[in-house]
Amino acid sequence: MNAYLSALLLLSVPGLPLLLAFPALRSRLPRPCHLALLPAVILLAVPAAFSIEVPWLLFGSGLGIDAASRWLLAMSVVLWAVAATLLQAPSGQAVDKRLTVFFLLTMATHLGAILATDLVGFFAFAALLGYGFYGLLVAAGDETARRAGRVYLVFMVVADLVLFEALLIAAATTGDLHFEAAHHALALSQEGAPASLWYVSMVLVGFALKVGIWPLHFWLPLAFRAARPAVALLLGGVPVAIALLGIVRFLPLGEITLPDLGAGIQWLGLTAAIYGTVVGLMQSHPRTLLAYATMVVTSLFITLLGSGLEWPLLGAALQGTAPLFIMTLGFTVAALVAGSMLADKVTTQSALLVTARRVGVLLLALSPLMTVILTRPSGGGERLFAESGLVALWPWWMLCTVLLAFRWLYLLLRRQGETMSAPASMIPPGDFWPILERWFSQSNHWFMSMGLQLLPRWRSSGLAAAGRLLQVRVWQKALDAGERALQGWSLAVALLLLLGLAIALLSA
Amino acid sequence: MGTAVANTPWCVMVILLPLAGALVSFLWPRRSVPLGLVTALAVPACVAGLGWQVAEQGVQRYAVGGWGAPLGIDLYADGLSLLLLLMTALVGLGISVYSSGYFERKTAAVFWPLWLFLWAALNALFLSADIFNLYVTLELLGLSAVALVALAGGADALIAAMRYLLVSLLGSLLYLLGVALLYHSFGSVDIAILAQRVEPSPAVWAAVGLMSAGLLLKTALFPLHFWLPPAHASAPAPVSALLSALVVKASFYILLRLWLEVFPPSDAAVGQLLGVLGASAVLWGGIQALRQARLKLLIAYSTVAQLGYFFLAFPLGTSIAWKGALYLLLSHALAKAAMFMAAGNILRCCGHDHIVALDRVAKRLPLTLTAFTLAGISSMGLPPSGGFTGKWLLLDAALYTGQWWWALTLILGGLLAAAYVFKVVGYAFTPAEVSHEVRVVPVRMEWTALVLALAAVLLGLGTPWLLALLDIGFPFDSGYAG
Amino acid sequence: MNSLLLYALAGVGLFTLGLYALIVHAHLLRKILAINVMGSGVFLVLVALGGRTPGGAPDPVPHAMVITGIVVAVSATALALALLLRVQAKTGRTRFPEQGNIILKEY
Amino acid sequence: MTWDSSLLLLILATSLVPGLVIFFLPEERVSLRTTLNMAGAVVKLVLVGVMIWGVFHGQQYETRLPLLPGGLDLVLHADAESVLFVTLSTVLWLVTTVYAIGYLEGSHHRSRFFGFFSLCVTATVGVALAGNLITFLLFYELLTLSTYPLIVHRETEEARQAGRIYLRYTIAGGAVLLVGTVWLYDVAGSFDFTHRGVLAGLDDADRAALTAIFVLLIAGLGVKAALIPLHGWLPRAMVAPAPVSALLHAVAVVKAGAFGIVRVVNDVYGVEFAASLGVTGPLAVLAAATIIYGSLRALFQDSLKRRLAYSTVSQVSYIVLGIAIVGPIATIGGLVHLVHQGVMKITLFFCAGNLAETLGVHNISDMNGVGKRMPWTMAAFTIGALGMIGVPPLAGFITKWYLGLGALDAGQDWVILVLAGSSLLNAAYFLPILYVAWFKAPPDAWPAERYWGRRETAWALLAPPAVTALLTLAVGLLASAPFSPLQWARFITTQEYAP
Repeated sequence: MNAYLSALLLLSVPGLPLLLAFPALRSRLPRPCHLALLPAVILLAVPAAFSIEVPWLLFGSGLGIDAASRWLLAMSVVLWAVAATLLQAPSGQAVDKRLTVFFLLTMATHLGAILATDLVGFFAFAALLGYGFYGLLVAAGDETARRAGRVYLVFMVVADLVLFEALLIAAATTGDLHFEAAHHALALSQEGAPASLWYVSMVLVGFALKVGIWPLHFWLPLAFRAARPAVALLLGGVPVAIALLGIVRFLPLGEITLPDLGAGIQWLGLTAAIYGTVVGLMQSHPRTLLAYATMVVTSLFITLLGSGLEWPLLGAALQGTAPLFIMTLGFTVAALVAGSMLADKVTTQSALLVTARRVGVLLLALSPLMTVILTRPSGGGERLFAESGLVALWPWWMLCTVLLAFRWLYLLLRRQGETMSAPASMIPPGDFWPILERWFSQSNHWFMSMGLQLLPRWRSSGLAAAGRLLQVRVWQKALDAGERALQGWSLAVALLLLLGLAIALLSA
Repeated sequence: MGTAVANTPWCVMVILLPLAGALVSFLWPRRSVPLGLVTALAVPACVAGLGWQVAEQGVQRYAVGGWGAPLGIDLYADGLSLLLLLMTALVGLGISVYSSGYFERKTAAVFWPLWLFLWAALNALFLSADIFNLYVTLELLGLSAVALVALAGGADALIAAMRYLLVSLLGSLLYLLGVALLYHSFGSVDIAILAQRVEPSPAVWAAVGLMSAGLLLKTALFPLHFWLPPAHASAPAPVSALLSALVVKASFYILLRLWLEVFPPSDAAVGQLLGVLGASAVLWGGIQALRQARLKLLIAYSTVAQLGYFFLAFPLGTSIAWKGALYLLLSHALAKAAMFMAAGNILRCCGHDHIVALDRVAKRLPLTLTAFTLAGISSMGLPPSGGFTGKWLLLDAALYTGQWWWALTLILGGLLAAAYVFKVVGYAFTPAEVSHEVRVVPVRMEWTALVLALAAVLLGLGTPWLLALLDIGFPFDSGYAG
Repeated sequence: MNSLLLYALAGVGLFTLGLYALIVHAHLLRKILAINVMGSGVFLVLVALGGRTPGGAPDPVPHAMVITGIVVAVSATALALALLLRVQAKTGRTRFPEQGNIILKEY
Repeated sequence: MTWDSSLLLLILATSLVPGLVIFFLPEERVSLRTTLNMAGAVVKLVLVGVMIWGVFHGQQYETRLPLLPGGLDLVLHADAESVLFVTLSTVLWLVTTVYAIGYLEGSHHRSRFFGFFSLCVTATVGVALAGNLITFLLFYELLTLSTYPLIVHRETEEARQAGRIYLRYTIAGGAVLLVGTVWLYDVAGSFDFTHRGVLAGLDDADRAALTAIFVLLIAGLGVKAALIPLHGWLPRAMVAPAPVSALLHAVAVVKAGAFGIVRVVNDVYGVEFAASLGVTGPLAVLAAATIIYGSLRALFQDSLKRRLAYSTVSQVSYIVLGIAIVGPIATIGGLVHLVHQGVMKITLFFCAGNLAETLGVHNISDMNGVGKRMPWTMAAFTIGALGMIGVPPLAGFITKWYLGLGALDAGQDWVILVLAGSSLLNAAYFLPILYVAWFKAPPDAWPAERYWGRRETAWALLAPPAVTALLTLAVGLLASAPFSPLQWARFITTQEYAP
C-alpha cells in the first residue's frame, strides 16, 4: 500500500462527498449520496492500519485509520447508506436540492472527524459537522424544525468556543498536537500546573454540550422531535457519536489520575440516568422518549469515563473499547428511530421496519449489559472494574432501560391505532427547560430594546444639544462686532500708535 | 558666453526691464498685451541670470551710477532677496499670462503699464541696500497697487482703494520719520554701514518703534488688517492675486531686513509681542474666513491668517524658524495667487461668488476646482506641499526651543485652513437651487491657476536646493539649529 | 544748537497735528490735507536734524531726501484727489461709509 | 538609479501614472479607461511578485530622496512587513478594480472616480513601503485627500455630510500625528524604521516625553485604525459606493492606521522598549474595549453595510491587540490578521454591494430568502461570515488561534475572555444574517431587481467575491503552505524577535 495510494484514498474519504456537494458536479450522477460513500467502503476493505501527514493543512494535521476507528467508520458507512436510501425514496415530493448539499457536507465532515489524527483537525471537522447538521435539521423544515435548529446552533457555537479555549491550553503546553504526543505532554505537565485541570474540565463541558449530557441536554429532545426520519436516524451516530469520540480522543485517559473529578462525573452520570428515565417515562410521543433513552445510554458511558479518570488502568482500557460502545449506541438509536417510523401513518408497515423495532427494543433494553461486556478491560484491572460504580449497579441500569423500552413499545402500539394526533406542545413536559428559556428570551428582549431604542435616543439628544451650543447667536454677534470695531479709523490708528510705543519701549 | 553672462549687471537689468516694458506698453496701448507678455517672459530670465551669478560668485553688491555707499544708492543681492525675486518672477509670470486672458482691451491698456511698474518697484525693493531707497520703492509700490485696486471701478473698489492709499501713506510717513531719526544718529542710510554703527539710544528706540509700526500697518498684521479684505476682495482677480501674493510680502521683507540687520538686538519681549499678534492673526483670520459668505472675502481673510504664520518666526529666532517662515512665505505666494485666480474663474463662469450657490463648479470647471483644492492643501500644510515643509520647520523650531504654544497655534491654524478650504470644496460638488447662465472661461486662465497650485504643492520636494539658496549671505548663522 | 532742536520739535508737532486731523475728520479731503501736513512735518524734521559737514557747509544728504519726499508726496496727493473725485462721482458722498463697506454675514 | 532603488518607484508609478492619465480621459472612453486600470493593476502585481521573491532572498530594495534638512529623507524601503501589506493591497486592488468597473456601469463621473481610486492605492502602497516616519506621514495624508472625493462621489447631501465628518476626524488625526512626528525627531534625531526599534538604544531620551509622543502618534493613527472614541467616521462613510467602502474598510484607510501602529510599536519604539515604558498595557486595553464596543454596536444595526462597518471597527483592533500583547506569537496573530481581515471583509462588502446593486436590498430585515435568488453571492458571504466568527478551516480561526496562544504565552489571560466574548458577539450578529438569507422564504418581489439572463448578476460583480471567498478558504486551509500569509508573518516575527 504505497504512500500516494493511501494518501489519495484517505483524502478522498472526506474529499469526494465535499466535491459532490456542488450541485453542478452531481447533477448527472445517478445516486450521488451512495457514490460519496465509495472511498470509505474501499478503505474499510483494506485491512492494514495506516496514516498520512498533511503538513500544509491548517497547522500540519494528519489523517489515519486504525483498528478502533475502523469500527466507527463501518457504523457510519451503514448509517449514511440507510439515511441516503431513506432520503432517496421520498414519500412523494421531489428531493430538496439544498437538503442533499447539507447531507453531503455533514457526511464529509463526519468521515473526516473519524479519520483525523490530531486535535486541531478533529476540532475543525467537529465544528463544521455542527454547522452541517444544523443545515440538515432546518433545511426545508417547518417552524418547529427551525426553532430546534436555533437552539442546537446556540449549543454548538458555545461548545466550539469552550473547546477552542481548551485547544489553546493544549497548544500552550505542547507544540505537536497529534493525539498521542498531546496526551503525553498534558499528562507530564499535570502535576503542578492547574492548566491541565482547566483543560480536562473545558473538554468535558464542551463535549457535554455537543453530546447533550443531563444538565445541558435541551437540544436533544427538540432535535429528535423536529427532525425528519432520515435526519433523526443519524442523530445517534453522527453528532453524539463524534462528541463521545472527541472526549476519548482529547482526554489523556490512562495517563492522568483525577480521583475527585472522576467521582463527581460518576455521580453526574447516575443522576442523569435517573432524571432521563423519570422524564422519559412521562413522555407521550415516542420520538421524544427516544431522546431521553439516548441520554440514559450516554450517561452510562459518562460513569465509565468517570471511573476511567479515577483509575488510570481503567482509563487506558476505555480508550480502546470506547469506539465499540459508540458503534452500538449509533446502531441502537438508528434502529429505534427506524422502528418509531411505524408511528407515522404515512410510512407503509414494511416487515423491515417491524424487525428494526424489535431490534431497537432489544438493543435498548440490553445496552447496560452490552456496555459492561464490551468495555471489560482485557489486561489487568478486572477486579478494579468489578468494584467501580457501574459494574456494581448494572442491574439498576438494566431496570431503567427495560422500563424505557417497554414504555416506548407501548406508546408505539397505542399510536398505531389512531391517526397522528396534533403534536404535543413543543416543550417536553416535566423538563425544567421552559423556565430557563423564558428567562433567556426576557433578558434578550431587554438587551435588544436597550440597544435599539434607548441608547440611540440618548446619543442623538446629546449631539443636538452640543450642536445648538455651537450655533448660538452670541458667538456670531461678538465676532461681527469685533470685526466692525476694527474697521473704525480711530481705533485702528490708536492701536497703531500703541503698537509703535510698545515696540519702542520693549526694545529699550 | 559663460563670462558674458557672469559679469553683466543683472541687478540693474532686473529693475530696468519691467520699467522699460511699462513705459513702452503705456506708449503703445494697442500693443500693450504682447509687449507685457514679452517683458513678463524676459524678467524671469534676468532673475535666473542674477540667481546663477549669486550662486557662482556669492553676494552681489552694485553701486548705482558708480558712487560709493555713504552717498550713492547700492543694489544688494543675497540669498534672501534672490528667493523673493524668484517668487515675484514666478507669480508675476503666472499673473501676466492669466491677465492676458482676463481683461478686455480697454482696461488691459491701463492694467499692463501699472502692473509692470509695480513689478519694477518690487524688484527694486528686494534689491535696494539702503533704508531711504526702501522708502522710495515702498511708496512707488503703494501708489501703483492703489491704482490697480481702483481699476475695477466699482463703488466699493474705489472706497477700498482710497482707504488703502491713506493707510499706505500713513505707514510710509511713519517709516520716513524713523529713517530721519536713524540718519540723524548715525549719519548714513546704508544698511551695511548702519549695522556696524548702531548702538541702543532713545532715538534708536523711537526709530525702531515708528518704523515697525509703519511696516506692520502696511503688512496688515492682526489688529491693523482692516484695510486688506475690502481691497483684496473688490479688486479684479489678477490684481487681488498680486496684492495678496506679492505686495503684502514687500513690507514684511523690509521689517525682516531691519529686524535682522539694523535694529539692535533687543530682548525677547518684542519677539513675543510680534508672536502673540501673529498667533491671534492666524486664529482671527481663520475664524473670520470660515464665516464669510463670499469666496474672495474668504480668501482675503485667509491671507490675513497666513500672514500671522510669518510673524511666529520672530519669537523663535533660530535659523530653522526663519527658513520655515520664508518657505511658508514662498508657498503662500504661489498658493494664494492660484486661489484668487480660481476665484476669478468661478466669478467669470457663474457671475457671482457666493459659496453656497457654487452650483456644481466641480463639473463645469474641474481644473479650477483642482487648482483651488491643491492651493488649499498647501495653505493647510499637508504633505508634500511647500506649506508642509514650512510648517514642519516652524514646528521643529518651536518644539526645539520649548515654546510649545506656537506649535499649538500652527496646528489650530492648519485645522482652520482645512475647515474653510473643504467648506468651499464641499459646496462645489452639490448643485445649487437657482442655476445661473454660464459664461465660458478661457482655458489659459484655468491652466495658469493649476500650474501655480501644482508649483505650490510640489515645492515641498525641492526643499534642499531652496534652503541652500537661502544660506548665501544669510544674515545669521546658517547651521541647522536642530 | 537748541534752535535746530526747536525746528525738529516743530516738525514733530506738525506730524502729530496731521495725525490727529487724519483720525478726527471724516471728510476725505481733510484726510488728504492731513497727510500733506504730516509729510511736511517729517520733511522739517529731516532738514532740522541734518548736521554740518566738518567744513561748516550744511550736510546735503537730508536735502536730497526731502526733495525726493516732496516729489513722492505730490504724486500721492494727485492720486488721492483723483480717487476722491471718482469716489464722489460714484457714491455721491465724500466720506467712508459708516458701517464699514463690506457686509458681513447677513444676520 | 539602479534596479534595486527604482523597483519601488516603479511599483508606485504603476498606479499613479494610470490614475493621472485617467483624470483627463473624457467620460465616454470606457474601454481605454478599463484597459488602463487593468494594465496598471496587473503590472503592479507582477512587480510585487518580483519584490517578494527578492525580499525573501535577502535582497535590499531602497529609494532615498532628500526632503527636509537634518537628514530627514523620503525613504521607500521594502522590508518583510511592508511586503505583507503591499501584497495585500495590490491583490485586493486588482479584485476591487474589476468589481468597481462592473458596479459603476453607467454611473456618472467614472473618470474622476477611477483617477482618485488609483491615487488612493498609490497612497496605500506608499504607506506600506515608507521607510521612515516622515514618508509614512506624507502618504498617510495623501490617503486622506484621495479618499475624500471617493466618499463624496454620489454628490448627495448625505454623502457630503459623511465626507465632512470623515475629514474632520482624519485631518485632526493627521495634525496630531504631525506634532508627534516632529517632537519625536526633535527628541530622538532622524532615523529610519529598524527591526527592533530605534529608541531602545537612546539612553539619554527622557521617558516622559517619549510616552507623550507615543500617545500622540497612537491618537493620530488611531483615527484611521478606528479605535474608540475616534471611530465615528467609519459607519457614516458607508454612504459611499460599495467598491469604495470595500477598499476603505478592507484594504486602504483602516489598514493604513493599523499598519502605522504596527510600525510605531515594532519599528520605532521596539516592543520591549514600549513595554518597559508601560504603554503597551493601556493600548491593549483600548484595543480590547474597541473590539467589544464595535461588536456590540454591530449587533443593533439593521443596515447591512453599517453592521459590517462596526464589525470592521472591532476586527481592526485585533491587529492592534496582537501588537499590544508583547510576545512573538501574538505579533504573528496581529500581522496575519492584517491580511485575513482584509480578505474576509472585502468579500462581505462585495456581497453587500451585489445585493444592493442587483436586488436593491440594503437592510438585513428585507434579506429574506436572498440565498435562493443569489446562491453564489450568498455562498461567498457565508464563507466570509463564518471566517469572521472563527470557524476552523477559515482565515479567522488562524488569527484567533495565534492571538489566544500569544495571550496565554504572554500571561495576559484576560485577553482570552475578550476573544471569547467577541467571537460570541460575532456569531450573534453574523449568524442571523445567514439564517435569514438561507432559511427564510423570499418576498414575492425585490425592491429594485435587475436581471442578467441566466446568471444571478453581472460576472464583474460575481467573480470578485468568489475569488476573495476562495482566498479566505485558501489562506485558512493552507495556512502552513510555504508562501502563505501565516508563514510570512512568522518570517517577520523571527526578524523582529530574533535574539
